Amino acid sequence: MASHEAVTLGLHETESMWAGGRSPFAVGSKKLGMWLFIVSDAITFSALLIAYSFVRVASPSWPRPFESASIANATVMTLILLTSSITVVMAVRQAKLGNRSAVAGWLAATMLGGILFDVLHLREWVGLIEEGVRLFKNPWGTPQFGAAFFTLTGLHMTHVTVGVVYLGVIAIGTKRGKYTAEDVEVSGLYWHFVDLVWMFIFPLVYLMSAKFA
Amino acid sequence: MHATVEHPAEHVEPKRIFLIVWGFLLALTGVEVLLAYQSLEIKVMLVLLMTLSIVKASLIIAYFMHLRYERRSLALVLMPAMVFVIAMLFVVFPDSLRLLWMSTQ
Amino acid sequence: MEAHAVATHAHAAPTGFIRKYIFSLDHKVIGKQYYFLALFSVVVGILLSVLMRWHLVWPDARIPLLDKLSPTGAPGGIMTPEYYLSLLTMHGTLMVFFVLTTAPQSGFGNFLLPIQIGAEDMAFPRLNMLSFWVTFAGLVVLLSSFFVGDGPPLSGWTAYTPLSAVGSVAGPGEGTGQTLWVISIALFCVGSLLGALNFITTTLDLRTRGLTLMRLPLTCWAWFITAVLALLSFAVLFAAGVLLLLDRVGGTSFFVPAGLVVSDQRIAHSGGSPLLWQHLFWFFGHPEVYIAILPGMGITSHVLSTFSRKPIFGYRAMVYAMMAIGFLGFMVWGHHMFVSGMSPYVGFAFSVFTMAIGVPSAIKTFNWLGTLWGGKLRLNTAMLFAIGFVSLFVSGGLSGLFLAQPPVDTNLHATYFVVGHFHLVMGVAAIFGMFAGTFFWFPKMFGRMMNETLGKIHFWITFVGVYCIFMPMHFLGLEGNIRRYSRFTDVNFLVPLIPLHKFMTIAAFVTAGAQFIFLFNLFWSMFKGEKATENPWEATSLEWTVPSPPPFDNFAGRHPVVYRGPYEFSVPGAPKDYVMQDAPEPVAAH
Amino acid sequence: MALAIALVIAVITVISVYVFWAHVWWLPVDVSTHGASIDHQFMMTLIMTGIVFVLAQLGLAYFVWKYRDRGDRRPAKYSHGNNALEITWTTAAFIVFVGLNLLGYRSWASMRFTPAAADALRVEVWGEQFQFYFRYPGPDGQFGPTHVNLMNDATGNALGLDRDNDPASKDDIVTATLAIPVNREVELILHSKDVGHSFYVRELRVHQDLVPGMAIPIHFTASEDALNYNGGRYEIVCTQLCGLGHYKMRAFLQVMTQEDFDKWLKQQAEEQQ
Repeated sequence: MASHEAVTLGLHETESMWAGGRSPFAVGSKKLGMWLFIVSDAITFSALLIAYSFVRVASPSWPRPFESASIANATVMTLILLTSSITVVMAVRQAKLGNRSAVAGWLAATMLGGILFDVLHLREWVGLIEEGVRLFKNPWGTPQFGAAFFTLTGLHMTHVTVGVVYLGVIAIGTKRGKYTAEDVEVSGLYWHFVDLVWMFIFPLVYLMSAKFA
Repeated sequence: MHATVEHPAEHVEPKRIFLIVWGFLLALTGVEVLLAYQSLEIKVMLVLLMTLSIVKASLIIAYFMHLRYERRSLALVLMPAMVFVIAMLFVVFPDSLRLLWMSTQ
Repeated sequence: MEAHAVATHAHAAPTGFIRKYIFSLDHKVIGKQYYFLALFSVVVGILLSVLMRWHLVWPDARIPLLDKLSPTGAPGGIMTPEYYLSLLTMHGTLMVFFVLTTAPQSGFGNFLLPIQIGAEDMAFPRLNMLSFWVTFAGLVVLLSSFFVGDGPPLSGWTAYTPLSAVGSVAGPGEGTGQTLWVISIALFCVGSLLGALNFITTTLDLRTRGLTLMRLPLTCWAWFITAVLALLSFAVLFAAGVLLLLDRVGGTSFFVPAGLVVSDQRIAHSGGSPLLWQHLFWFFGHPEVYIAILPGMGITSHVLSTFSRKPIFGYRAMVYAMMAIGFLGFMVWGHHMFVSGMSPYVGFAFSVFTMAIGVPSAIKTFNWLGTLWGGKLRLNTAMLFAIGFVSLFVSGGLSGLFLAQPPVDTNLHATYFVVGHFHLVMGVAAIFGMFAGTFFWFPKMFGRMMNETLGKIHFWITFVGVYCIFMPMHFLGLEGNIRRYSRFTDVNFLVPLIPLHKFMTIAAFVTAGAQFIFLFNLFWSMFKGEKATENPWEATSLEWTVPSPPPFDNFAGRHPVVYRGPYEFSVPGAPKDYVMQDAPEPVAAH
Repeated sequence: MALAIALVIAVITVISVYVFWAHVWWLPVDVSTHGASIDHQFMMTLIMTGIVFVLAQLGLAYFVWKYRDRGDRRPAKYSHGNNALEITWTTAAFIVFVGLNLLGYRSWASMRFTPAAADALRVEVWGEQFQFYFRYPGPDGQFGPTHVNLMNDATGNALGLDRDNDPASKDDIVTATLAIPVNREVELILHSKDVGHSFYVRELRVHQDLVPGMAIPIHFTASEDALNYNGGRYEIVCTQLCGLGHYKMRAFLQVMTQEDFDKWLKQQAEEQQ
C-alpha cells in the first residue's frame, strides 16, 4: 500500500498489510474460508486417528490381517488419489489461464479418480464384511480393529464422495461461466486435503496392520 | 461480500514442478510400502512411517495446495494453530499406556 | 497488486417475508435469530433449574403442572430422582451450548461484528444462514428428547461413558434420549464450525480501510479469538460425538471397556476406555468455557470504557491477555480429571498451566479496574451489569484457583464448590455480559431505548440474587456437599446442610422471577420504547455512525475509513468527550 | 446509585469473608496422616485468594463510588494505561499463582506418585449401581479372579467369585462396610462393574473415581484421631454421576484398632462360610 495512504490513516508503514480494506494474506475470502475449514477438519481426523491409536496402544494384541493383496489394493488406491491430485492441479492451472473447457476436462478426470478410489475401497469393504469383520468384531482378535477401520476409512470415503460431487458442481459451473478461477482453486484445496488425510490413514491403518508373508 | 483477488498470469507455476512433486510422492509411497514389510520394532516403524507421511503431507500442502506461493503470513497463521492443537492431543497417550498395566481386561 | 474489497453487496435486499425474516442472509437478522434462540433456551434452562432447586429441598413436594409435562418423570407432580437428573442434563446442555455459546458469540457477534469493522455483511452470508439453521435443528433435536419414551438422558452435559454409551440398561433416558443428545451436539458442532470460520474470515478480510487489528474494538477481538477457539475445539468434539454415536448405535467400543455388567446384564462391548471420552470431551470442554466467557469480557471492556468516558486501560495488554487465555485454554483440560484415573504426572502438568491461565485473567481484572480509575462513570443499566460482571468474574475466578490444584481439588472435586465456581464465572458472569450487551446495543438492534428504571430494578434483584444463590455453594463445597444428588436426605452429613439449600432455593425463585422484569422490558421496549437516536451513548465505534436500526447494507453504500482506535474518550483538546473512530480531524494525543 | 452499588459489593465481600473466617461452614475434621498437607495448601490458597478478593471487590466498590459522574466539569483522565504497571502485576500474578501451585507438589506427589508400602493392607473396592462392595483377600493374601458371567446381585455373588474352583477366591471376604485398622497404611484397589463411580471420604481427604475397565490403586493411613470422631465411623459416598440412584450410593468406613480389626475380619470370614 502506498505510504501516502498509510500516513493519511495515521499508520506506521509496517501496519499497512493489516490496515483493512483488503485481505492481509492477499487471498480471496473463499480461499481463506476453505483453509480454515481444512484446519478444522484436519483436527477432526486427527482426533479420530488419536482415538484409534489410543485403543490400539491399550490393546496388547492388535491384529495385522492385511494380506499383500490388500496392501497392493490400498497402494493402488493411494496412487490413484495422488494422481487425482495432479489432475486437479492441472485444472487449477487451466482455470488461471482461462481455458474453461480444459478445466472441466481435468476436473472430470479427477472425479473419475475419486470414483475409482471409492469403487476399489467399497470392493475391499465388501470383502472384509464377507470375512466377518464388523464394527464390533472380526475374525482376528481385538474387536476394536473393525471399529477403527470402518470409522476412519468410512469418514474418509464420505469426504471423497462429497468431493466428487463438489468437483462436479464446479466443473459444470465453470464450463457455464458461473465460477471463477478462485472457485476452482478452492475446490482443488478441498480435494488435496482429502488426499492429504489419506497419506496418514494409509500407513496407520493399512501398513501398520500388514501381515508378514 | 468477499475480498476477491485477481491472479495475474505470472502466478501460474510451470507444470514441471508439480510433476516432480508427484513423482516424489509416488516414490515415498513406495518406500512406505517396502518399509511395512521390514521386520522392525513397531515403535521404529511408526516413527519412520509417520516421518515419511509428514514429508508427503508437507509436499502436498506446500506445492499442490499452493501454500508455498502464498504470503508467508497465511502459513504462519494456519499451520502453527493446527500443529499445536494436534500436538496437544498427544497428551492422551500416557493414559493409554497406563491402561496396559491398569486394565482389568 | 490485489484489489480492494469489492464494493457491491453480494446479495440484494430481500423483499418477501420469508427471505427477510426466516431464511435471511442479512447478518443483522441472523444475529437476532441467534439472540432469540438463546433467549428461548435460557428461559427453558432457568425454568429447569427452578424445578431442580424446588425438588432438591422439598423432594416429596408436589410441583404443580409437572405431571402434565411428564407423567412418567413426575407421577402425581412429584419428581423422580431420574427425572431430576434428566432436567440437570438438559439444563447444562441448553445453557452451555444453546445459551452461553450462542448469544454472546453468534448473537451479538453476528449483529455487530460486520458493522463494527465497517463491512456490509459477513464474508459468507449463505454459510451464516446455514449455521443458524443447523444450530436451530440441534435445539429442536435436543428438546425433542423431552417427548420420547423415557425422557431426556440423565448422564449430565458431560455425558461420561459408559453411562452414556451402553444404552437404556444404564437408566431412563439413556436410550433414545441419549442418542438424540449426541445428534444434537453433533449438529451444534457443525453450526459452530461454520460460524467460526465465517467470523475469522470476516474479521481478517472485511475490515474497512484504516481499521488495523490494534484499532479493533475489544468486542471484535473477543469474537475473533472465540471463533478461533471454536474452530479448533468443536472439531474435536465432533469427532468424539461421532465415536459416541457409533458406540451407541453401531456397537463399536471406543469408550466402553470389556467385562461390564450393568444391572446384572453383560455388556457386549469390549476394548475401549472411559478416559478416552473424558479426554476428547474436555479437550473441547475447556476451550468451551472460554468460548462462553470471552465475548462477555469483550462486551464488558467495551461498555466499561464507554461509560467511564475513558480509553480502555492497557488495550494491548487486554488483547494479549485474551490471546493468552485462548492459547493456554488448550493446555488445561486435564484439570477436570484430577481424580478421574488420569496419570497423576500429567495431572500435575495440567495444574501448572491452569494456574498460569489465572495470570491473563488477573490482567484483565486489573485493567478493568484501571479503566474505572479516574473515570467519569455513567451508571446506567448497561454499565451496572458490566460492573456486576467484573465483581462476579473476580469471585468465581478466584475459587478456580482452589480447583486448579490437585491436592486441594481432592476434597472439593464434584462438590458444590465446583458448581458455585463455574456458575459464577462462566454462567452468571457471561449472562451479565449478555445483559450489559442487551441494554447497550438494544437501541441499535431495535431502534428504541430500553426502560432504565425497570432495567435497574432487574439488575439489583439479579445481582444480589445470584450472590445469594452461588456464594453459599462454595461453603457447601467445603463441607463436601456432593453435586448431582437429587436429594440430600440419604447421606448423614448432607442433612444439616439442607437449611442453607432452602435459602438458596428461595433466592433462586426470587432471582428467576426477576427475569420476567427483563423479559417485559425487552418486549415492551421493542414496540413502545423511546425512539433511539444514532448514538445515544456517545460511543465511538462504527456501529454508532449508522442509523438505529442500521439500513440493510449497514453503511448505505458508504465505506467508512477509520483513523484511530475505538476508545478515544475524553481526549484533551477535542470538542466533545469522545472522538468517533471514523472522525478524520486530527486530535492532540494518539 | 454509585453509593448503593459500592455498599452492596462491600457488604457481599464482608459477609463472604466472615463466613470463611468464622468457619460457619468448614472442612470436616481430618483423620488421615496426609490430610494436614492438603489442608495447609487449602489455607495458603484461601489466604492468597482472600486478599485478592477483598482488594479487588473493595477496589471496584471504591472506584465506582469515587469516580461516579458527579455532574461537574471534571473531565475523565485520558490514559491508555501504564506499561510498567502491566508488567508489575503480570509478574506478581505469575509468581503468586504458579508459586502457590508448586508448593502443593509434595502433597500431591506423596499421595499419587509413590506406591503403597509393601506391608500395606490391601482391599478391593467395587462399585456398581448403586452400592459399594469391599473385598479382603483372606489369609492367603490373594484376590481370586472375578468372572463376568458369574456376577449377579440376585444370587448374592456381586463380584462373580468362583469359590469352588478358584483356590484364591475361597477365603476372600466380601463386605458391605469397609473396616480398616488405625495407624496402618491401607491400599485400596478401585474397580467398577458398570459405569463410573467415585470413592470419597471427606474426613480422610481421599477422593478417586472408580473407572470401568481399570484397577486404580490409592493409599492412605488413618491417623490416631480417626477413632475419636463419631465412633470411628465415616461415610463413603459416590461423587461421579452414575444413574438414578446416585444420591443414595454410599457405604460406611469403620476405623478400628488392629485387634478389633482382626476380630472383625475373622467374624466376617466365619459368616461367609
